[in-house]
Amino acid sequence: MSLLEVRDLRTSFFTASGEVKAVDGISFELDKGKVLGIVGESGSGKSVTAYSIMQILSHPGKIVGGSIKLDGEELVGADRRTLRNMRGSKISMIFQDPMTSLNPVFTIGNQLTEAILLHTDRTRKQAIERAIEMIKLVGINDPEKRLKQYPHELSGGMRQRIMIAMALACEPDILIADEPTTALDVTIQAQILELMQKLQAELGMAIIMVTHDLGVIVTMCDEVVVMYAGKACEKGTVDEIFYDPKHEYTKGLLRSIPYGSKEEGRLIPITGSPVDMLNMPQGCAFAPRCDKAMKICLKEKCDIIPLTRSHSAACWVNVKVAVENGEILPDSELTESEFRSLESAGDLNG
Amino acid sequence: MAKKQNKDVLVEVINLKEHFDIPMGFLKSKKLKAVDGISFKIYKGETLGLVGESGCGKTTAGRTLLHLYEPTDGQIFFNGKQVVTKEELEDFRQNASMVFQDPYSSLNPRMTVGDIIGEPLDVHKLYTTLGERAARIQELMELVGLSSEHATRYAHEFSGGQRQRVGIARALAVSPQLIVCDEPVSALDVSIQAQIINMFEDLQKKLGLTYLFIAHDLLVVRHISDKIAVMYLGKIVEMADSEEIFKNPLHPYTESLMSAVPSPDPETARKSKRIVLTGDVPSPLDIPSGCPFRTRCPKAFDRCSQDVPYLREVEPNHFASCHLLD
Amino acid sequence: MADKKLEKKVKLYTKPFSFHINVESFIPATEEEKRQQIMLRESTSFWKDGFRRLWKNKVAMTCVFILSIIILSIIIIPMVWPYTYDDQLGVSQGLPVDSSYSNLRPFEYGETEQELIASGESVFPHIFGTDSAGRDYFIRVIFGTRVSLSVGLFASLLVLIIGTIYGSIAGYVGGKVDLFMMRIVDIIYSLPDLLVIILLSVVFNQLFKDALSGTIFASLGANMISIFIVFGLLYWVGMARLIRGQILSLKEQDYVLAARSIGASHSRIIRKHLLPNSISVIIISTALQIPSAIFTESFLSFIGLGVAAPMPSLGSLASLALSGVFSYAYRLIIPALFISFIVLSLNLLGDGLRDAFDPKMKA
Amino acid sequence: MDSKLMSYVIKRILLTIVTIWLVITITFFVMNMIPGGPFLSEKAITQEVQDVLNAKYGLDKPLFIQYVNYLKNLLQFDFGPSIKLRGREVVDVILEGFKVSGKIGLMAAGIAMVLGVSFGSIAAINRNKLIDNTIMVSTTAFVAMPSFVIGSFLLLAFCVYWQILPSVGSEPGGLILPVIALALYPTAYITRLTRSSMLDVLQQDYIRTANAKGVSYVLMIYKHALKNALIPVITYAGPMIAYILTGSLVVEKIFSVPGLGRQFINSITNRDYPLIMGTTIFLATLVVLMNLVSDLMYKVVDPRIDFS
Repeated sequence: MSLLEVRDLRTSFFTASGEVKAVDGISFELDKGKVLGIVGESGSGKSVTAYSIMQILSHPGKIVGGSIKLDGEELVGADRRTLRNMRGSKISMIFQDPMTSLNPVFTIGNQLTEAILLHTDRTRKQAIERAIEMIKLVGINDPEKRLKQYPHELSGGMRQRIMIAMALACEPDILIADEPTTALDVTIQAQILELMQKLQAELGMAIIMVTHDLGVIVTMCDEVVVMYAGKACEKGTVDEIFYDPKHEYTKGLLRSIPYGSKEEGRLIPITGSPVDMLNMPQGCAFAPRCDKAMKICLKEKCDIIPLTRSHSAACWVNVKVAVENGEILPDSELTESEFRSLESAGDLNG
Repeated sequence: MAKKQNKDVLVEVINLKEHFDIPMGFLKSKKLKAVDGISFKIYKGETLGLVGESGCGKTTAGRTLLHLYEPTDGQIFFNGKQVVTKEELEDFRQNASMVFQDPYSSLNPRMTVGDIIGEPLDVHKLYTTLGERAARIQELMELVGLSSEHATRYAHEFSGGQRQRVGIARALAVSPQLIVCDEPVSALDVSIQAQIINMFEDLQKKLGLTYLFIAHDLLVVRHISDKIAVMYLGKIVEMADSEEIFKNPLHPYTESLMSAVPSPDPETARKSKRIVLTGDVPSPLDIPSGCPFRTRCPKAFDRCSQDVPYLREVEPNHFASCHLLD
Repeated sequence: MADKKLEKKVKLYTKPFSFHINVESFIPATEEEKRQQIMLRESTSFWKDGFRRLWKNKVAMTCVFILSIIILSIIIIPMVWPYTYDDQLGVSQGLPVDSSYSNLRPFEYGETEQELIASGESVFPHIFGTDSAGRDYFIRVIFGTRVSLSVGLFASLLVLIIGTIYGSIAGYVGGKVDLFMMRIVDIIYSLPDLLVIILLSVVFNQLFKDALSGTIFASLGANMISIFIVFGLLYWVGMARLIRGQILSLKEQDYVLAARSIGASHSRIIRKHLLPNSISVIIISTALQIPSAIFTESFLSFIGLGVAAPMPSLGSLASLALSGVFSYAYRLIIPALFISFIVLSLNLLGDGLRDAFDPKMKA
Repeated sequence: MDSKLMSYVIKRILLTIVTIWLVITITFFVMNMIPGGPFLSEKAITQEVQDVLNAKYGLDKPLFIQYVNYLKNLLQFDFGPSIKLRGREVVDVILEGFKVSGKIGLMAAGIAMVLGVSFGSIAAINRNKLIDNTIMVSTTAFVAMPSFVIGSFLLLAFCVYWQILPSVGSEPGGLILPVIALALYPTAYITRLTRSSMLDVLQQDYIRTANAKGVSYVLMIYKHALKNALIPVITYAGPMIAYILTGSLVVEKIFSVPGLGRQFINSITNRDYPLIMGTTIFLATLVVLMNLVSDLMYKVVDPRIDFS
């Protein structure tokens, strides 16, 4: 059993102009000690997925379906107390903007000890000791002095370190990092990424890394979910996604970024504009921008189809290729038992 | 490509300084040395990439170059001439323009796209009839890949990438020789960035444009620039051809800056060794003595806190300012 | 660089266990078909969008309706009404005062009117009765509303003009000029405005009493003039601060920098960029200024520093009614309700305008 | 306290002193524009008496000297004698009235703060629910009613219609209605202010952080949100005092409370100029000082403030 199992999660925002399906049926698992990356462009629903797991969606957002299981325990529809005990102790979260994510009117010490006091039996004194320990752990000097400082007295990088210290103070099983380095400069980003890697190795928690930066994904993650318009269009290991992408969007994305070598010549961009979430196309959301779009792509959404044990993609092109290779017959029907037998087929494990 | 000797210099900046007075409390003020003595040349039809972290003065340098700020010290030569009189400034404005970072705040929300693109034409009276104006706007919109029927729409109806195209069309309206691009793709989604980068490259070829390309994304800068200057706390610490600077970084800051960028290629990422700088960029209000980088430099030694290093030609066409290179 | 080994292993499973595929569906889609999937939303201008939002706002539209009715009434009714606000019924030259006209309750008539009715003639009713001096109370309320509203309107205009000019100069010029100008504003801002108004009204009242007699301003009264002067002197600071803040933040916008980089003149930047983008803030705050001016006028009239008798304003009507409140409560209730309704409608309309045209702006 | 804060405080105090000086100066010179000057009653008196009085009060001296003398006297809390209330010093009249008015004002301000913050938080937490809508509708109504309207309605309801409370302030229980009348508007205003600032705060990233930490809802509201939300409310404390002072003018008139407000209105009607001057300066100073206090409190409560 996976540490975290997300099944067909659906989250919508009910705005004045209509329902926005920010997350529209996404599934993934996270195992102990692994790092899962969720990558996507602005508005793809990657952050909303993260907030949905924590169930800290802001007003008109609501989980409308699906299941989130932590250690087998269902979180969707769980009561307030269960969720509160989960947040900050089993799953912690850090955010994009360390400037605004700390409460400006309380000291660092106050905010650091808060979660410790809430989730453990430590006394105030012990909590302060733990806070000092955490500040040292995230590589900030002078911990006693920091406890008395206010967030605005620290630099951006230090604030993000404090956020990490706060998130890890209760030794959570999972750390969700929502664009943790986007607001920081590259040299500070490198510091934070290195810190996260070091802490992951030491403490062994699983991480969900939400980001738009493919470089960050490569640096940090074992597995990746690529999101587009609220759906997962591809899932797989980092190597599978980066060396053998099976969704046209992923392929386009990888083609369009500069790798920093002069030989690469012209970039090959994805044409068109990001999808308008209020005016979603009928078929595949990426179809209007896709070079290989087929008639079916415009009419019907493709389900996410497993390709190997760890790799799956939601793209009709794969189906077309399979049909052409005779791996699948048009109008063929598979029974459930046939499907299961296929799934256990040995050639997948090799 | 023609040899260096044959190339014309379009922009030459010598020892440019831009200091701001920041009021601190009662009747006191501090000097913010945003740009503190930088010199560079940009050749016609080439791109100079200006990189550095936030607060290093790259944006200020670009704006001062366009005479949006009065320089505190130093000279700016454009086509070999300095801009002094009002007429010269008027003329300069028709030869140099700017593209901005934020495609949202750089377009006036109360103006139609057509009027935004047409504004430089209005200001410099570059048409005689309204029909001429409309035709030019249409031409510009097609040049940046916008449908001309969008001219009557407002900026908020477009996506970020399209808005940035509008911003570029506006910059092109005066048929400039130089365009200062201030982080023009950093606010855009990854899939849109490539569209805009390609467009900059195409336009450069087509119209013979010269760019000062300001950015913090090293991979983008490397892709688009012929030459790169790295800034740290108001000073250029290293400058060379872009391939040269990436293959053979001389300044410890450039080295760590480049290793800090996470590579989007798993193999490269596994192979590369990161140099992680400690500490934060000092405030530009409190620049360290001697070499400004010494507080974070892994190789700093005694001399760095005493002497200020100067940018000098360490290798042919490769400039750096570091005591280690003496 | 593709991993060929992986490629070979690709085997396709379908999650739905049955699978019907028409090979026809794998024909590439045309560009035209792809384009049809994207719809550009309907083009809207800022004003069209704002007015549509306002139109949808039921509360704001109700306020517009109420205010229109009030404005129409105060224009038309005094023209057609048989009584006037200073007409003392029962008082005529050379005859003893007919006290039966004083303090009539609603729809009561004076003695001579009753005689007329008895003789079969129709007499226009006193809907709200009459006041202690025998004046028709309905027309006094209508006229009082007219006075209160006009004071609110003109005072706000005055505030708008002075505040906008001062604020935009300070904001646009910036630097030391701004610093100096805003110090003055700070000082005026921290003066307790009503106290200063009272003080100035007391003095101006004395000063203008003689100067005004015989001019058209006489009927307005020295107090009214003082109120305007005082508004002009004091109330603009709020507006000036707001406009300055707006101009300062607009000045920092990239599109203003863009205009400067093009070489646009100051006047062009102000005309094309700063004004159009601050106009909604100006309109909204003016709309919210009117009720506060009405507030102040009625307050001054209530403590006896407002309009000069016999001219009524809603505040002075309430003030006069206070002494007879135990017998004629409705005379207090009517103007009080009127003023509350007007101020409430204007406030809600201002809120509606803000929601429609500048959702970011907060009170 | 760091030097930036110090220099801000000094700057702010200097500005306050300048403002108070300005109030005094304006008051003095404006009042002297009245024909005959403010220190003499209008009653016809003989020239000799006039001269004697002028000499006695120093009114025969040039205006500037009179001004300097007036300032000197003010520094010793000497506002001169009243010209209508024979034999009484203006200071005494003011202080006597202020005892009553201050009591009412303080009670009203306290009630407004407590109720306003509570109602505002309740409304914000239950946003768009029935309780929020009820609170918003009623506060909108109260904000739209001038103090004299509120006062009049209270008088009509409690004294005329139900006859359960006295209509005169000097009777026992007579201060209940004036306090309510004074507190209603600031209560409504603070409610709205608290609500909007609370809603604003609830959308901030740090609230999300607190939520992600597993902080309970109650703690999130009362620890993380309220302290931030109260910062703008503090800035209203100064204007509120000003409102309550001016509001007391009409409320004291309506309920015949023997306070400073009624005294002030009487002095206007009686043209008791020294009393008008004294009261204006006294009240204005009070308001300006309150503004100073709320301004400084604002800066101290919010650790983010940059004093440059």
